[in-house]
Amino acid sequence: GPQEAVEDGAPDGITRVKLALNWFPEAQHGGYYAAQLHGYYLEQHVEVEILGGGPDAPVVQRVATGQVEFGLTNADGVINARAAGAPIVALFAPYQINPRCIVVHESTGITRIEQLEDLTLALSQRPAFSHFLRKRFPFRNVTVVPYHGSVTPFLEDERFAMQGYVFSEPVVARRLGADARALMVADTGFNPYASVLIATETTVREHPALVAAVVGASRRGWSQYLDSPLATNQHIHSLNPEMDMEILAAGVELSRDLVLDEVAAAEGIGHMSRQRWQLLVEQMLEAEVIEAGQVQVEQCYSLEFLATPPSP
Amino acid sequence: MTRNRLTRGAGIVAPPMLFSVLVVLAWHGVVTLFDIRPYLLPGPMDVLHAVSVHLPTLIGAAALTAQAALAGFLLSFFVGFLVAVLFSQSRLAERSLYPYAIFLQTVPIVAIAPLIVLWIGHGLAGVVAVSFIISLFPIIANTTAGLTSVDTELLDLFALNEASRWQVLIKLRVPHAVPAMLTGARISCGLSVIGAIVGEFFAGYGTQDFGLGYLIILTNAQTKTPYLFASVLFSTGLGLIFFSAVAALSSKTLDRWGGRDVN
Amino acid sequence: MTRNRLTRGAGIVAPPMLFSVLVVLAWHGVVTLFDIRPYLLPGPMDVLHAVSVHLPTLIGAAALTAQAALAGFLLSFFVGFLVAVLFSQSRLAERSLYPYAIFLQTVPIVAIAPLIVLWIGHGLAGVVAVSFIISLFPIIANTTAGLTSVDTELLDLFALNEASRWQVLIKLRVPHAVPAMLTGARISCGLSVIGAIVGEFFAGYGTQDFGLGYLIILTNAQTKTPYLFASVLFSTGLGLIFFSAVAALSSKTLDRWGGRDVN
Amino acid sequence: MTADPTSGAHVYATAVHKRFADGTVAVDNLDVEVSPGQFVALVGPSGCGKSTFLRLVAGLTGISAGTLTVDGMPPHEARASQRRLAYVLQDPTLLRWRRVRDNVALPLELRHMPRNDIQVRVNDALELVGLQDVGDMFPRQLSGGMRMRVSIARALVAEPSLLLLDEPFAALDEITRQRLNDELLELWRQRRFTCLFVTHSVQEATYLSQRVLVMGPRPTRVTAEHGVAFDEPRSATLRTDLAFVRLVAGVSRDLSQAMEERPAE
Amino acid sequence: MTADPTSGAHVYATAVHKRFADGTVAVDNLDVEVSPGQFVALVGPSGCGKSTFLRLVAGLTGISAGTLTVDGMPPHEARASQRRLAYVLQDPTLLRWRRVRDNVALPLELRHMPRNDIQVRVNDALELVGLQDVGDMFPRQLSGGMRMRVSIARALVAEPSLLLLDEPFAALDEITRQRLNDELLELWRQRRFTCLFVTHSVQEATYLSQRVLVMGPRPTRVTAEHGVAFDEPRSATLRTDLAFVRLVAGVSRDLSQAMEERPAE
Ligand SMILES: Nc1ncnc2c1ncn2[C@@H]1O[C@H](COP(=O)(O)OP(=O)(O)OP(=O)(O)O)[C@@H](O)[C@H]1O
Ligand SMILES: Nc1ncnc2c1ncn2[C@@H]1O[C@H](COP(=O)(O)OP(=O)(O)OP(=O)(O)O)[C@@H](O)[C@H]1O
Ligand SMILES: [Mg+2]
Ligand SMILES: [Mg+2]
Repeated sequence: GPQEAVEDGAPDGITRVKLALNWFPEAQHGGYYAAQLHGYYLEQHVEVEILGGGPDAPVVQRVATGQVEFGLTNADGVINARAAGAPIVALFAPYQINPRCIVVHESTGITRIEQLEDLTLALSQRPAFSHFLRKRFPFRNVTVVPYHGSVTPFLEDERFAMQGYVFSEPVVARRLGADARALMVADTGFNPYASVLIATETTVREHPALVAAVVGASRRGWSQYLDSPLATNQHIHSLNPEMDMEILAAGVELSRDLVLDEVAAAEGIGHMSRQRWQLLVEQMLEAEVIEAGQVQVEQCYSLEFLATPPSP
Repeated sequence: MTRNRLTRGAGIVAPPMLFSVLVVLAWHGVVTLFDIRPYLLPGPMDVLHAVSVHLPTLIGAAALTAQAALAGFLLSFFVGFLVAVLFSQSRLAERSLYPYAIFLQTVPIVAIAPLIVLWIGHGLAGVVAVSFIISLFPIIANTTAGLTSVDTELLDLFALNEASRWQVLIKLRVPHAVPAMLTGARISCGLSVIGAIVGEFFAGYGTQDFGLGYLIILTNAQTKTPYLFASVLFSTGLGLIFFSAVAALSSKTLDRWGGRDVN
Repeated sequence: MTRNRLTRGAGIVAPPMLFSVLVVLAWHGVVTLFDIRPYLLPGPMDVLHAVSVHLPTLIGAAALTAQAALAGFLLSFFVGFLVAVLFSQSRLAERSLYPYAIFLQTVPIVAIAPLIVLWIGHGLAGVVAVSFIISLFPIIANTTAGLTSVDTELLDLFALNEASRWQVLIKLRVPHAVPAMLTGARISCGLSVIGAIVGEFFAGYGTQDFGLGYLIILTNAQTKTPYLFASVLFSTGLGLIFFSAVAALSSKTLDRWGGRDVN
Repeated sequence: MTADPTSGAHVYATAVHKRFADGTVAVDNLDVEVSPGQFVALVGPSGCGKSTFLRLVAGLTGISAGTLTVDGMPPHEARASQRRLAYVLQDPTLLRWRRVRDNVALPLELRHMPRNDIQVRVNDALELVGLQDVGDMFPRQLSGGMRMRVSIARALVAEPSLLLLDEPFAALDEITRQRLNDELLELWRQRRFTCLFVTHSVQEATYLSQRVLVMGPRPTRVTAEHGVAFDEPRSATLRTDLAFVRLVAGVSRDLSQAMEERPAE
Repeated sequence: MTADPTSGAHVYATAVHKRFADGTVAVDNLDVEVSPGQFVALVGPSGCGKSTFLRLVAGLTGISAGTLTVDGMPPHEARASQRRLAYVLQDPTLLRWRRVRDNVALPLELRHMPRNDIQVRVNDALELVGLQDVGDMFPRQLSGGMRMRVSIARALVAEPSLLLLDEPFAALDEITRQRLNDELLELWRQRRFTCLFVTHSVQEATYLSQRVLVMGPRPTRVTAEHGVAFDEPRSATLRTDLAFVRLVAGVSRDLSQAMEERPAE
């Protein structure tokens, strides 16, 4: 209950924690901002300071070293961290469907990732999905080049494809007049949870009430955000003025489908399952991103705090 | 006198200005002629427009970046100077430590970002640290070269007077190295700006504040290319201001070192 | 004689080696003592292990990066030299063009990556271009300083002999600038390595080949920190090799410029 | 006045005034005329402005007022015409990265003379100054006097029509100095270049020149002048000639008087 | 031998040999002893090794064989003891970023003398060499002779017990030179430092010193020696003294002989 959250004993009875984002504030962080903006964290006697990230923000390391109590990363990030020996635990996974996509020109006629051929594909070597795709699919006559955040080369070349987030790159490209089509990576079967809330094993073990409070409030926040995002989007826009309201609105629209799939409808937002973690670990083994024996599936996540559905 | 100085000032400023105008015209011409898309290479008018629309944002961001870059530059100047002094005093220290200086020069910031954040923290301090790391080496290399290239005759003079190592350093090597140090500073001041921007890529400043690094990443991600170029223009502007400051300081100082008969 | 040279060689190499051993021990000590996690700062044994496991990959990547860095360095050396010559010949050119040199120095590569890729293409050429852009400025700054700091007495001597501008350049300014150019090269050779790595972040080499930049991004994203540090170690190794080559060339060349009585 | 490239240059100065950027006036109201092929020696107190005058004649620095021409042209134009100028600066001014031989070769190299010709001439010049054995050394391996001799050799290879020498032999022992005096006179006799020779040795000035100009303290001008009309060719015996000794004494007296006029710094 | 800091240093050299890195042997089998407080002049052909010998005595470079001591110690140790050394190098060797005044002050500054004392001494030294008016100028604003005088002033402020002078007055006019000769003698009479004086003027060597050493061509050694025993204090009239003129002639003869022994380069 809320009383337990006071355990850290700040004089005003409020526990102050930090949450490190994996990117500059945007729609994929909306639920957390909504929880903050609408006072859901404070209701639990927790004050959450949300720290913006950037391209090279070392979120996992900051959480692992205790600089921040909570952070956001994707499920494959959690597995990478565990493989490296960092005691990171996933607590809450709003995005059931990973927003990753491959953007192609509609004129190519390509509708599935398996069909990618005879083109240039900008793919970052960072995320695990790129390794999975390259292992899994033949990609005949595809030149893989690094991806560096801009859709410019895509606009210039009909035979250019690139990775993206479904609510970012395709939207930007379309706005600039391109016939962008997003092919969901999740459709290939590689579907890590995204924008996952993480903490260390120590935090989970020693401050379960705090964790429960944060997870619960975040869950409420996501639910609220998907229902009426306007206030939160305005807040995000004020923090990240270069993220305009239009893109944020589009982001919420798309996020609804990615967050509220059937499982979430049944089990509540942010639900995780052993099967999906197990599958992901196997896929990452297949992609040779991790090695056998490095990761115990059960240690990657905790369902403990998702047991009770959030109060409405 | 004042009049004269003014006209001379104009004589110095005018031709580069004129050249800039030509460059801008050529740029405009190329963009128009080849019908280059603004998202690829915006024309000068597009960039100007972006500047005018986002002026307060750009100025605020540039101010913050400038602050970090200046701190990084000053830090690298002082630390680099001290390291160079150490190198000039001991070939052993030089041989032993140069590899670590090269390590700092060749390490991709992304690789040591977690360590910087861990030890120095997010926000201004982290950004300054990156700016420092990136702008350190030229100061070390140039100052060391300056400190160790003293004429043997002058060293003899000091030896004759039984000058201590310290005196040789303070009264001979350092003054002799001043021109070389200033050349190092010319290189480092620009690097400190790019260093601050790179630092902002991962360290940021906190919730509300942001510098040019943020603008560059965000405008790039959204392919707001005119705005991106406006941000880059501001970063170059910072570099120019820093450079001009160092150059002005140089020409003032160097009068003493190699002033010439103006006839 | 040979014997003597050998022992002297040992005397030069041994102390820095010893110091490195100390550094490695201290590193090991710190990591062990404070129980620093390998994903944050791997200990030397972790890194060594990563090196041994991934040695062929690391060597292949380093070879590719070295190739790009070398090309970038040579290009920046020649272009920087030409630009510096232009600057030394005309204050007007210097004043008009320096801002553009500073632009190249302060522009974040991410901002111009699309242009580089468009004009130069992906693959080696693009990587070389980035390495070139990043390592250009120190050559310009140092060479210009060297070319313009000639003693007035020597300039008088050439004027007396009615030397042409070209002769003053070739027979006076350039030889006089050699030491300064070498200092610039010392700075640039390290920058060319980091430039190639950054270039690989943006341009890559194609589907199958990869350099250290790729390894660094990959291992960083996957929190394979020991492997990341192994890659960084190789990048520093490249920097050291380049630096040593330039230094060896320097000491050979500079004999002629300021050789000293070895007594 | 048209220039005859085979004979010496004509130097003409009236009311020449030189003021440096810092306000120091080095030369004031100086009048000197040197006919083509004349050998003129300049003596005067340290710091009076002798070097400055040579620099003006060489066109290395400009006059602040007055008229100064070489062959009827402003000095820098005369230098640029086909008439050749050589100048032994007060300091050796050698290129430290060039061997002695290549330092001496410099003026010829700058004139694009063929390599083989250069080599012959350089060897002759080095022999003239007694340095044939050190052609392959670097300047830093030489003594002060040897460096100065390299500088002299470099001036002589140029075969100038106007030769300016600023205390060229001050760093040499008396015997070498004497020998070089005679070599210089011999060269002058053969080639009849115009020669302006600054020295602190009144004896040397008298021995070498056709006219000795005595210059006063800064701001300098010519305070006395002595014609020197001994038989040519001169030789060492002249030094013990009574007329010579008297003339030297006369010049010395004028020099001391010049120095007393206003105290030199 | 223990050193008395109030009197001059004792210089002792036997079988001294100096070979440079490039193989040049500058000094070979040189024997010289200079008693404390003695004034010894060295003359010899250009490039013979005079400067090299002074550098050895100053401990600026090491001997290759033989024995060389100053007050019984190796030269660099003697320099480091409380005995003071001053050395007027053949070139002025001034710091170009320091004004004349601050260049002269350097040895005293290095000795941590209080500012006010420095100022007084520097002014005196500048006056001695006739440069009181240019104290605030930079070296590049001076003439060659003036620069050399700054260097002399810098040596004299140091109040040395061993003074080495390498052609200090070569760049000066005869009158200034004479005056500085007398000032130097006067200082020496007052302070009785040991003095090694290299010059190309045999007259100057004889006028100033108690002994004149004639050195042979490279590799150099002492080929002749003349005691100079005129009454003290000496003055300008000595120069016309018959005994003096004879002695000068004798030294000159020895010098020419020395040069003929082996041809100087
Ligand atoms: N660049 C300069 N700036 C200011 N003053 C100068 C400059 N060059 C020379 N002077 C001054 O001009 C005067 C004459 O100098 P100059 O070199 O012509 O003397 P000099 O007659 O050659 O003396 P010396 O016999 O000592 O060589 C000196 O007082 C000197 O201080
Ligand atoms: N660093 C050096 N390396 C090689 N040889 C040198 C070096 N310094 C001097 N020498 C040689 O040693 C010889 C003596 O030089 P030193 O300077 O002692 O002559 P000096 O008697 O002072 O002549 P001068 O009267 O011309 O000044 C010369 O032949 C010179 O070439
Ligand atoms: Mg002069
Ligand atoms: Mg000498």
